[in-house]
Amino acid sequence: MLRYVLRRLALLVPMAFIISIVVFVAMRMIPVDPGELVLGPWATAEQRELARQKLGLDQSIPVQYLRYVTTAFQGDLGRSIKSGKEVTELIRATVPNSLMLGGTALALAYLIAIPLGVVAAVRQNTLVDQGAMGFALIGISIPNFWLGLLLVLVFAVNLRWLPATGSGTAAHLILPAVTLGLQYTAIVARMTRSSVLEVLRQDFVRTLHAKGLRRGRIIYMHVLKNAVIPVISLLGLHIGGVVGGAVIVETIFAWPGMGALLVNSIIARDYPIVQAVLTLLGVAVLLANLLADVLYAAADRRIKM
Amino acid sequence: MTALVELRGLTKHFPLDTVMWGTPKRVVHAVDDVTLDIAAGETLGLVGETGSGKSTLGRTILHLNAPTAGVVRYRGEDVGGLDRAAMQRFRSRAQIVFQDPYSSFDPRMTIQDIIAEGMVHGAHRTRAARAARVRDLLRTVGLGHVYSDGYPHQFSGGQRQRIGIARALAVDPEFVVLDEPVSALDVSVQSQVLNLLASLREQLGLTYLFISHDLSVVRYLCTRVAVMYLGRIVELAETRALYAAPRHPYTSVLLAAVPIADPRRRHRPRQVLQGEVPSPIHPPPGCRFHTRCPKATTICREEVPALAGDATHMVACHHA
Amino acid sequence: MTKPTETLPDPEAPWDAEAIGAPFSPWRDFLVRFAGNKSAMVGFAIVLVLCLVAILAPWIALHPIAEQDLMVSLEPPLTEGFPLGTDQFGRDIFSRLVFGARVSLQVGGIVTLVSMLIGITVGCLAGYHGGRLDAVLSNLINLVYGFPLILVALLLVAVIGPGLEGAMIATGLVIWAGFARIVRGEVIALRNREFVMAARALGRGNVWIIVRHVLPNIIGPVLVIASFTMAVAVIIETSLSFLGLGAQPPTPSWGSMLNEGRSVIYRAWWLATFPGIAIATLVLGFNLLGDGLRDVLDPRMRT
Amino acid sequence: MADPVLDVRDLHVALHTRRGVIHAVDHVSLHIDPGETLALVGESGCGKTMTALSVIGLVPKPPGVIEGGQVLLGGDDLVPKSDEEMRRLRGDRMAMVFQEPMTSLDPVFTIGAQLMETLLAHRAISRADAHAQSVAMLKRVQIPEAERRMDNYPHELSGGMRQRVMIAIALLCRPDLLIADEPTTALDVTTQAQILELLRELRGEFGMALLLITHALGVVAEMADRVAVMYAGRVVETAGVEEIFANPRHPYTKGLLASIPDLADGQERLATIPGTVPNLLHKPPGCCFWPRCPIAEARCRAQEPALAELAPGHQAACWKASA
Repeated sequence: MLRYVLRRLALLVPMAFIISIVVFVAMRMIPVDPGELVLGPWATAEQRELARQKLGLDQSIPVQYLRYVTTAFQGDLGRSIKSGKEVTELIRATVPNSLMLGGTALALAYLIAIPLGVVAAVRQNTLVDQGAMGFALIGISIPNFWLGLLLVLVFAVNLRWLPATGSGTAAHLILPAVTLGLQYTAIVARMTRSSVLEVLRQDFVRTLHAKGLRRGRIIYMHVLKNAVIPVISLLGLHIGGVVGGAVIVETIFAWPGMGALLVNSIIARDYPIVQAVLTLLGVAVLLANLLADVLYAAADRRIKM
Repeated sequence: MTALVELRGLTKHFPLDTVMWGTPKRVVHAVDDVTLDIAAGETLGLVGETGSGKSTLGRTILHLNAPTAGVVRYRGEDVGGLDRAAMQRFRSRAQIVFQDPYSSFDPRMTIQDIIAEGMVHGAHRTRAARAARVRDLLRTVGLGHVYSDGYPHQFSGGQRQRIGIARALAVDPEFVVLDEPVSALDVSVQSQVLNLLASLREQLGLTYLFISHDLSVVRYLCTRVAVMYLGRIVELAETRALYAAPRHPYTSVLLAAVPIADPRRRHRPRQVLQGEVPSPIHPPPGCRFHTRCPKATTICREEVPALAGDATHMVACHHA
Repeated sequence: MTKPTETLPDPEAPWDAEAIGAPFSPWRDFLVRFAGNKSAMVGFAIVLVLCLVAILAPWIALHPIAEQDLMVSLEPPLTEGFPLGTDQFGRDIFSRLVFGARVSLQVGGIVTLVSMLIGITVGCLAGYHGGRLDAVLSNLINLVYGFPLILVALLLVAVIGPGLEGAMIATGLVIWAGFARIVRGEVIALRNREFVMAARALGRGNVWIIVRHVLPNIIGPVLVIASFTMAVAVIIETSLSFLGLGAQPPTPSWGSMLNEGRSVIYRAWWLATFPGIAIATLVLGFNLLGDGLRDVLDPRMRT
Repeated sequence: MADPVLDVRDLHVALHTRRGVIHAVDHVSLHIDPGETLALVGESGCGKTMTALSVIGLVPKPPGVIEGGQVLLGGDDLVPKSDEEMRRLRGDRMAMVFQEPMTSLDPVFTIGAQLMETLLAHRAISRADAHAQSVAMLKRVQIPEAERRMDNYPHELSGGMRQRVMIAIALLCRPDLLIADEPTTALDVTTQAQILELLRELRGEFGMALLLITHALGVVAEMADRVAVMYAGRVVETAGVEEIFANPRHPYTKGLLASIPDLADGQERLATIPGTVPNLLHKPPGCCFWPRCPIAEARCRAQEPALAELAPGHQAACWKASA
């Protein structure tokens, strides 16, 4: 088990480098002159050249990349073109907010979705099932940016129960977390239901009945444990998805996280920030996938290392 | 006796892991160093338990799997070295019938298309000629009354197995590998298919390699029998000799384990083999049967016994 | 077939005609079951209607989409001439919605088609060929599959600037992995099926096997994924447009309409409501269609 | 003679499917005496598994409906019992072993947990006692290193070992009746011999009645005291094992016995039964075997024959057997 984790971690390092290279090279392909972005359109050619040198842009891309990586390892990701603030600082300020939002959304999703999916499967084709699956179908069909706007319209504008934007209190967290979490509640509930139904069809369930076990024990011990394993294996995908979804939800609710930082920086063409945030989010996704694989392997003893 | 098919040191290993570089760690030793001849006109039975590699051997003979090592010669020609055209000729001479009457057919093709699939050249260029030929073949296998534009799922297991035989016969083969052709069938239907196979052999002068785990069925149809254990042939003999006086300890226990459909003989003394077939991923060294063999000694654990004996009865055992 | 009546039974003929019954093709079987599946039919109806709307947009729309008239800005729904109201520039929301269907369906359709082709090719290559190529490709598929679409889309938009092209390329770059995964799995299963082995034994080559056996048998799962992919592609396009990084004015994407409506959400609820309903309906349509197809084609296939 | 352990009277089970009603168990009567082994023989789809499932109360509902008849276990009718009453009986007074040892155990629980939960479901004993009894039972079914095996997961065991575990689970509460549904069909011939040997030993030791479901006549000959042959949902012949092999009366039984190749010498041609097992959705009228029967006549196509006593303990349902 430990060896498996170590091997996966070792594989992660080159992949992280690949991501950083892709992002880095992509950023150099932006047709806009960063010198112009820093100094404005009226700067002279000499001034621009100076700025380019200061940013290290006069060197070849591999050299630039090496320099970027070495400074990055010293904790320096460069400075924002627009505000001049250190990128490291900007990111450090947003990471806790993003973690809190994403974590809450996912926790909410799994806590609601798994029981919902199990109940729907156990009472297949009843009103409960149809209601739960109708809800889930709507959940996967409503785009999160519209859901966010609707929630704002209802709970912030009309009912005035919750703040529309910003952060700081638990009340601020509710609307963004629900917006971000609903889609995954729906996905996980559907997954859980089909997984439970599949397990219920397997031969060993008949054995459990033949042994005279109570239905409750069969479903909540045996079937649930079997059914949850494939659902867990998708946790990594969902973390990745939440990382992506947060970009939009944070923008709507002006939640000071990495997603909002990314979108604002793209619009402002503040490429050092875009580069750093995209790379970091990419690595986060890789880590999430790794985490899910490890969880899956741990949960399912049948997977041989 | 002229050999139609000659196998020399035929070996097939399957990697279990797919790797981007390096060699896979776990390899299934499905078939290991098999040397034998199949004479024209004979029916060679190939028996063994799960994991013995008998099906893999059948498929490797037809080069449906490329062998890991060793050669297959058909009428003296190395099948592995055939060019495209020669391979095409080989394909129309050597055919196969599979076990599972459900996965043997493309569910999206009609019986007509399934049976005509192999009619790639020769007299069957037009659709009408193919349809007439399919009708003939269906009659040959005793399905003269069925619709040839039906789909496989509309037929019973026994009917499908007949369709599978018709598909193999469509190219006028001389040699047919029968891979557990009756194992999935009900007893009453099994005997119909066995009789059909026997009469086709007579009418068309076919040579069979008959793969089965059922020793009674093998005895009924085969002239010679090869017993496989974990990828190797342990005994090869004429049917009568093998059943009357098996020489390999594995063959003896295998025969003793077959339940006999005669209640008066139920109290006979019997030798029950302990344990189960080891994994073909890590086959035991030396004689592969030594882990379960009542006669095993030191030499069995160390040296691989060679298949030796006369033309009618060969055995691979240090103590035979 | 007729039942044997007077004579003793024909030894080969089954007693009842159904066992060798009338030809019943898989294609007809599919149509019958599709028509009997509620979710498939509802989804199909929604998608069909919205496709018709998109095709007939110029005849359905009441006003040119870019026609601005500040005299009628922010009119509520059911105003005369503007059934769903107007936006802050006085443009007719209904007409813009009708044309917006074109944007979403075009982007979704192109992305799905292209990624389907890529996905089938990669999936077939990996699954059919096996070995090292499969090891390389399946690692690539898993890496891409696990990656959030929107991040890749944002990276591309950051590079080539806002616009639908970037959105489409970005989505296509990632979304093919969904097809590839399913196709690879199906092809591996098919490759080991005995009918493929039989075709090879009969002397048929790889091209024949792929065209005649593999492709027809993976079309079902591919259709299911295509339907879900359309839903995802529509969401990605509208998301990017919503962020101002997709369709650029005056192209009437539902996403950008929502974005424009956002600033006046306190005064004019309808601006942010109708485009949202449109998006949700279209996405729901494709999801229902996908669910239905899955039930019809393979009840045990997972989402 | 003691009362039978199991007495099935005129049991009728139907499956209501979309394509029609399948009479899977069609007015079946059987009985098994204490310590006796009854083999229920037939080809695929003849209703033998459904008969067993209705005895143990596991007919899938829907689509299954028990339309009539009685299932008496020790004189007590099971058909009207509630789910909870049936649950208490299952695994305790009657137990079942299934065909597929590879998939019949829960893959994510240890062998030990799966043994112990059976005891804990039926007996008020401590976990320590349950553990001890489970280990003892594993030893009894000849699983080496039983103590250590308790912590294994099913995938770590071979098919034969898993079938031993299944048998151990079934016998934990010392049932009066063990139903074994094709217990060796999925196993290799050498493993099959081991499992049959084990069942023979345990049957003597525990004294339970055994309902053995199989399609293999060799297994029947080796294991059974009495035989009931099923065809298309009905019992067509029942007799003592020696009697039925020596003197089969129903043409189906005769055909079945003649069509098996055996290890004996000199079979030139196998006898066959023409045609195939009928689709239960479209059962022929009259005797369901007539389309395949070499001696069928007009009456067979019109009227269904009932089981008739031809000799003491030997019954067959055939118009032409009674003569």
